Amino acid sequence: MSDEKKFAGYICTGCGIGERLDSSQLEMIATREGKMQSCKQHAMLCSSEGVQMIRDDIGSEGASHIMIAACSRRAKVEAFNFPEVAMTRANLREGVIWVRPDAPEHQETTQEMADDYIRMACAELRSLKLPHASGEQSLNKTILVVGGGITGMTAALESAAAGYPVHIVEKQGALGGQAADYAKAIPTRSPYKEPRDTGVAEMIAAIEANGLITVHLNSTVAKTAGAPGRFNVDIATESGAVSNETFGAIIQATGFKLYDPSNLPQYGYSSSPDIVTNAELEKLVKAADGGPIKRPSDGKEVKAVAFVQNVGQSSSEEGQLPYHSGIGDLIAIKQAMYFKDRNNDCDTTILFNNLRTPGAAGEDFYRAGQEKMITFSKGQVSEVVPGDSLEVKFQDLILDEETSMQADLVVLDVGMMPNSGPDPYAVPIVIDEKAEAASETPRAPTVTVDSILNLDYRQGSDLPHLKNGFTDSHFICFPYETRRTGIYAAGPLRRPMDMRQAQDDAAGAAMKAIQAAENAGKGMAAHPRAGDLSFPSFRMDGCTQCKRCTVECPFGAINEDEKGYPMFNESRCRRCGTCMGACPVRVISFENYSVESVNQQIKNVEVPEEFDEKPRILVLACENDAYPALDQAGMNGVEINPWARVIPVRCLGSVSLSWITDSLNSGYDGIVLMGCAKGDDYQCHFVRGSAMAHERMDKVGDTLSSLNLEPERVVVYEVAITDIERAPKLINDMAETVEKIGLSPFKF
Amino acid sequence: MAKKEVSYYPGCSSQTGASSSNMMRATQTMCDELDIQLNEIPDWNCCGASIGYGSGGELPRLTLSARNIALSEQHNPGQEIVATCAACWLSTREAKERLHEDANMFRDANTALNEINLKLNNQTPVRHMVEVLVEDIGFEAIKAKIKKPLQGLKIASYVGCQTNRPFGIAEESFENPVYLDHLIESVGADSIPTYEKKVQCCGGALAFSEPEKSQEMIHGIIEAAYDHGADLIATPCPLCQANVEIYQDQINARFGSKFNMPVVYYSQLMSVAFGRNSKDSALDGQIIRAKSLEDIAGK
Amino acid sequence: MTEVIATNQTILVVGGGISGLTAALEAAETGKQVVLVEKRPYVGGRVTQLYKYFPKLCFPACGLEINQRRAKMNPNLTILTMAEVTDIQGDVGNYTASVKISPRYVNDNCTGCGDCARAVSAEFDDEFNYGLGKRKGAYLPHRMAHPQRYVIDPAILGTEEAAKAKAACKVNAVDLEMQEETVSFKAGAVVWATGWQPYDANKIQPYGYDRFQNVVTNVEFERMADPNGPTGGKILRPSDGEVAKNIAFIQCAGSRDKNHLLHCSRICCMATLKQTHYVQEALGDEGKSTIYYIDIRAIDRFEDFYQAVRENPNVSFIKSKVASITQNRENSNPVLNGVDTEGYHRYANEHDLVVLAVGMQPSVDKASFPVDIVINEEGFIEPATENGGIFAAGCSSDALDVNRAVQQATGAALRAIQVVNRVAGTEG
Amino acid sequence: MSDLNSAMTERYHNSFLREVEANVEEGEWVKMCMQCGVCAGSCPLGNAWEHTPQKLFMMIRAGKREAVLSSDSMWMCTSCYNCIARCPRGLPITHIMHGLAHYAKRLGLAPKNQPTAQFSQIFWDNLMKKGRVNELKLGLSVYFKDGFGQGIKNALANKQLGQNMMKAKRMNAMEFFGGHSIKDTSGLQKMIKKAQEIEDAKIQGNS
Repeated sequence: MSDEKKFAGYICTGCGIGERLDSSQLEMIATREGKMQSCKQHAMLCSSEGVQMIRDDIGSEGASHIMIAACSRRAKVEAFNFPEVAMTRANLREGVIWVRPDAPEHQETTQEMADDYIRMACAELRSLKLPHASGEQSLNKTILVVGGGITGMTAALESAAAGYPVHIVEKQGALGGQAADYAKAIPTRSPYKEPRDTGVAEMIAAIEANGLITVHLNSTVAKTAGAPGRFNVDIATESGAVSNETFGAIIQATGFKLYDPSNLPQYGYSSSPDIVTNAELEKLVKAADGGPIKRPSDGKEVKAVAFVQNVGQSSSEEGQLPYHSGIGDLIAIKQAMYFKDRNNDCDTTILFNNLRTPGAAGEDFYRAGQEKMITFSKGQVSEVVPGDSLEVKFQDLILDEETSMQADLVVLDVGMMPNSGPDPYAVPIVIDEKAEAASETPRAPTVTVDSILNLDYRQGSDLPHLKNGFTDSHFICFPYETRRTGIYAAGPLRRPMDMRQAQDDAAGAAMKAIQAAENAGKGMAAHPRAGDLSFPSFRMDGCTQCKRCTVECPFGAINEDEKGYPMFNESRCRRCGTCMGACPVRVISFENYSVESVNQQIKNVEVPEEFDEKPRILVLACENDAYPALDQAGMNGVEINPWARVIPVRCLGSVSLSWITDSLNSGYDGIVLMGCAKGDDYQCHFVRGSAMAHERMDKVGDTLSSLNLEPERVVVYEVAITDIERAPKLINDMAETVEKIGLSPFKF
Repeated sequence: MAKKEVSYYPGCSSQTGASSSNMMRATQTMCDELDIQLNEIPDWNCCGASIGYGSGGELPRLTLSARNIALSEQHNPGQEIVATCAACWLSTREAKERLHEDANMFRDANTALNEINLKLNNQTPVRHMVEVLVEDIGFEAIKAKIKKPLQGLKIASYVGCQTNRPFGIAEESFENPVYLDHLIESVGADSIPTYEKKVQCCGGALAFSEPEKSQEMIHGIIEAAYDHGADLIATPCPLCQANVEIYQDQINARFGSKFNMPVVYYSQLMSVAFGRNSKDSALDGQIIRAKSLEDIAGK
Repeated sequence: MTEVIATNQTILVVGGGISGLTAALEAAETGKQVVLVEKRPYVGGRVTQLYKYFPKLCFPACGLEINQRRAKMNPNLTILTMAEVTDIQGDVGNYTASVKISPRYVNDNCTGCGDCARAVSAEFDDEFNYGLGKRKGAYLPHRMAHPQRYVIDPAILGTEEAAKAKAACKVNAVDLEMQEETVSFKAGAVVWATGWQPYDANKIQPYGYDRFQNVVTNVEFERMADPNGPTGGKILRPSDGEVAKNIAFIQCAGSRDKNHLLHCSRICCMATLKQTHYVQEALGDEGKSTIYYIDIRAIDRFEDFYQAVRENPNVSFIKSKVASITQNRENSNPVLNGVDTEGYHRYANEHDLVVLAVGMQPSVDKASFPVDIVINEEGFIEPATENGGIFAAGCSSDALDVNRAVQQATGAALRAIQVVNRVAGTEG
Repeated sequence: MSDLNSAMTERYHNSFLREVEANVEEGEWVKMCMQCGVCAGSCPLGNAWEHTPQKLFMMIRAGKREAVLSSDSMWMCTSCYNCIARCPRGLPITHIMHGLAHYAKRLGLAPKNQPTAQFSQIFWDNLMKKGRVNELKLGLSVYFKDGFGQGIKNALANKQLGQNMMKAKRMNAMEFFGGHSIKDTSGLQKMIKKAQEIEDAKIQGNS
């Protein structure tokens, strides 16, 4: 294909478009105003003949840029799939005829809508290039696993089983992590009745025997630089030696720590050696080596043991965990079985509040525990009194009385806390405009724990936390989407979990890591714009080193060089365009999405003169949620005001303020921005995009007042994909507002 | 239809002059019509009912039933044991299952039976008469026999407890069994599908020892039948029948109600519908006369 | 005739719910060839019928949009809808699957314009809304259905109605001659993701779901709470259409019960806690929720969600498995009978509406798996090496919430990739 | 039996639970209760129970031997089997209640003058005599269980009932003299005696 651009337009007249609209007029607009070198109509463009017609034009006529005026860009995607050319779509079906009443008095305005969408699609097309990967990417398929516990070992074995080389970096002198100290594990295979072997020894042996796996013991990650496909990692050993390795992707499996019950005096943890945590009991049992379990104080065989559940967990009190490890009751059942299996006469009592034994495995194991005569009591423990025989005082919630029992040993169920490293956003990163000079070095958030990954990133050294230190994804549907592309968390640092879950989780994280490495090698974006080859570039000569892009990038993808210029990292980038929206001097753009490509659409809308009394409302709608909501409104026949012109944007975060000022300057009467929910329960697919847009738009008031315009003319909304009635209403509300306050004075 | 022979366990209250002797009579009539031959288990004994537990331990009670099963196996070989009394059926079937599951119990029971030179094989199915009707005979066959449909009668089906739980009839719901409604409809009467006291307990044996508590429950059973416009209550269970019927005077005195609700057996409904007279249908055994049934029987 | 191009390096994904879709997409986005087989006419499975997700109270449609876009864009993924795997033969790295494809009577000419639906007047219970509403005999199963292709209900076949649908279609998409067909193709590995179904509430006889109109299930409640659902998001009593204000939630309706499902379904506690938010959202302080439970099993990290609900004065908790429901004849109010076991308080509580938190039952009956596979007592697929190249994803493996199902499905995708990579290694 | 009566139980330890397992009908099920309370809510005489079945199970696990065995709660069981039908764990609750009642009575811990306990004794004695229950004598024994005076009162109060039954031929005054009987009464008594001996030996052996 030659580099020559050839523009071809196609207008579908099916689905009622031909009946409702003057398609010859549309064709004329496409060729005359839109500068399409050719424009064809088809009665059913998505049919195989229609698609073949386009294909032929691409193949034999050399069409390089095509404009399809038909249904929504969300419809018939598989039919209109021409990856070899640049393409835009004018939404005449869902966006025009389905949201307008089919009546003669509406004909004129409906046609005007369609006319404008043709103009916009043509204008956008003229400013697009077919995206190509930058060429900076490289394919390194080696996976780095940080942490050599159950999760890390599983991640390594699973990756290697798929044929990928792996390095494990483990801080301790041996693999195995916490589970290495366990006597047994909760059963993972039906019938879920007996504790099982932890499998740690077998896993270590499998790793040692696996030629694809390299293990670094007594080692930590001293520095991580680069991006997926080319992570450059310094591995430091205890001795001080540092080796440097390159990796395609990283899995962080650094596990958990246990809550320290010393702060809760009622449990007497510090006052008796016979009051132990569940983890300490494992060691005690392991030390017994199959023999009777003896209590620490005097080595007497334990004849009665009480398990105090839910210690310092699921609590709203200061210094305790607001969440729950979820598996403490299963652990207690397993541990009670240690005693019962050795000596059935040993009395084992579990004092719980809500017995958490979920799933098939959980409930089976609970019954198995009962069968072994473990006593379960819904009891609220108030105090453990130390002594030769320990007294556990509690409220029996079923018998509704204060009571107590005696035990030789008391086991406290303490919660799991993620070992996740410092949160980069523990202190929000802000740009202090006035102290710009002073902020040459990025402000590190206050860290109270040692970094684990030591990322050489603009936005902090480790994976961002979600809540309570967990690095879990915020997305229900996309549990692995961390905010650091190519770095995936697995195991209890994401959320509390048992070994079976951790192993499944490790496999999932390995899947994502492998995928990230593979796609980085091809220059393709990761989720949610998977496969996107477009990539932000910036014009250095225009850059003012303001650092907005490096700070606002939700994925920490952009570093800064010594002079404060942004350094984009293609394979860390998720292509949301938040940097583009952040840039005050408009130097950042994508080949297929730019300040210009949207600006051209805005400019090519025909803004009628004031006396026509036909206002124009610009709607910038997030393509992920708001735009589909408007599409569905069309399917439902919900009306949208004919003054509105909707432009889908990748994320509200990509909205450039210049689009707002330019459209106001060119006589638009109102602007509606629609993005996803922000805040703690954000639904923005790019995490911070919508929030950034809201913040930026807070300042748009200044622009409006400098133009002497009413502030109501620009509104920003959080719109969900389900807002099928509401989204059109918000647009229609703006039409009413404009009617109330009058047309913009900036009409020509 | 070939004649069906069963090993019949009538139970104490079915004996002449006993509280459900009327059921016995109607059952006999019904079985005559349906060609079911009832071969009584010779020298059967009391099952212990659901009150024997206080003094009789588990093994003695199981042994009581074991004796009946063993006698049946000896004298009526190859025939299923069929009972008409809920407690008899339940005790016998429970004993059979318990002795089947627990080898030690089975051994001990046989040791006791050995005292009288009996031996339990425990291979005999223990069934309720309504199972025979529903599963073996079938509603269609019953319908085919109807000579005098009980048209216009609205009948509350009161299944009670032990015919229903824990074994149930034809794997029906414990909460809302419908076989009795189907039987009522099969004889041409109207059932009350929403009758909510269908499986309410009448107090059982505690009607004797805890009359106040039991009569409160019975009151609810009858009241709901009235609320639904029932002409009659029909039941498969002798103790239910007795408890719901015979205390109505006392209940009226206690609750100020004016109940006078006939309570009959399914077998009585069927006997009348099959064209048999009041006497064969044991309608003279009612304490509260079932006038509407007598009228049909007398036609 | 449907043609499926597949080899021993192809991954077959059975079931197109959130787990199957995820496994298919993750593998396809890693460059693997994937065939996804889905029984319904659309992908997305049961999450499409949920109003919101816990704990974020965000909309499942939002993630569905992204996943569907991923599916539309990915050339490595073939989706067969209205299709069921009837047989799998062979061994790891070399399976042959037989797939039965039911006729949709609409071919891929369909533009989703809706002319056929407008032409047809026959209505049927809308399965998408669990029969709470009606749909036409020619229908798009739901607004975001992917593929965006209408379906002709076989019930109108051979009637005037079918002829009307065909006549209305301007693009020749209605094909009433379409026949059921069976295709078979190769696969190196299989991801089994047939998910779950709500436990049949009719079987929980003491709760009278089959007898009392104002007893509904939690999945039905999702549709009732959805503003785009059959009641427009109003929580209405089925008996009289009045707004239900005093709502009871019964936990473990069918779960943790040897008479029904032996297992704990894990998600129902969180689902109910979420649904109390629906009540609060719809009715404010006028809406009261009462949760009857055995143990509240809020899922680990989400315990704070539970605590927040506990602090809502409009929500109360009673530790009790409700014994039975009776009905007040006067007003059709369900009356819940039972004992609060914390301290022994007997109750007979009248509510406007009862929501049964029915449990998750594996979709495929233990006996009817088309392939020999290790299944546990509860009907879930065990993580067994004997399963060869067949890997369970999501709720086929255990009762899981969406988040965990997706997590587990992602891992299952890798295990399938391991197999096809080994095949590729030997086949070159 | 005295050793059983004075058995030491420690709270929340297994001693009493083990005793129940060994000596009470279906007692091995007690440990399987998960305290859902469905039995408690299903009992038709629920109001009359001081301790519901599920609570009794918890009390057994908590070692409250005296409180459990001297309770009159299990004597309220009407044998309706609702609890068994609904128990999600499949506990044979009705039988456990019968078993507990019987065990308490055997140990002499059952509450004195508990009407159902008395009735149960009368019933058993009645059936043991002839192998079949004599309803007339059973009724009279119940009326006269608290002495002659109270018996006359009870009989008068139920006079109408009795007359009704006689009229319907569902009660027969002749039953007072002899009445229905099995043929082999002595055999039956011998058999039951043997069964009792076996059971006594088992319980004695457990203590």
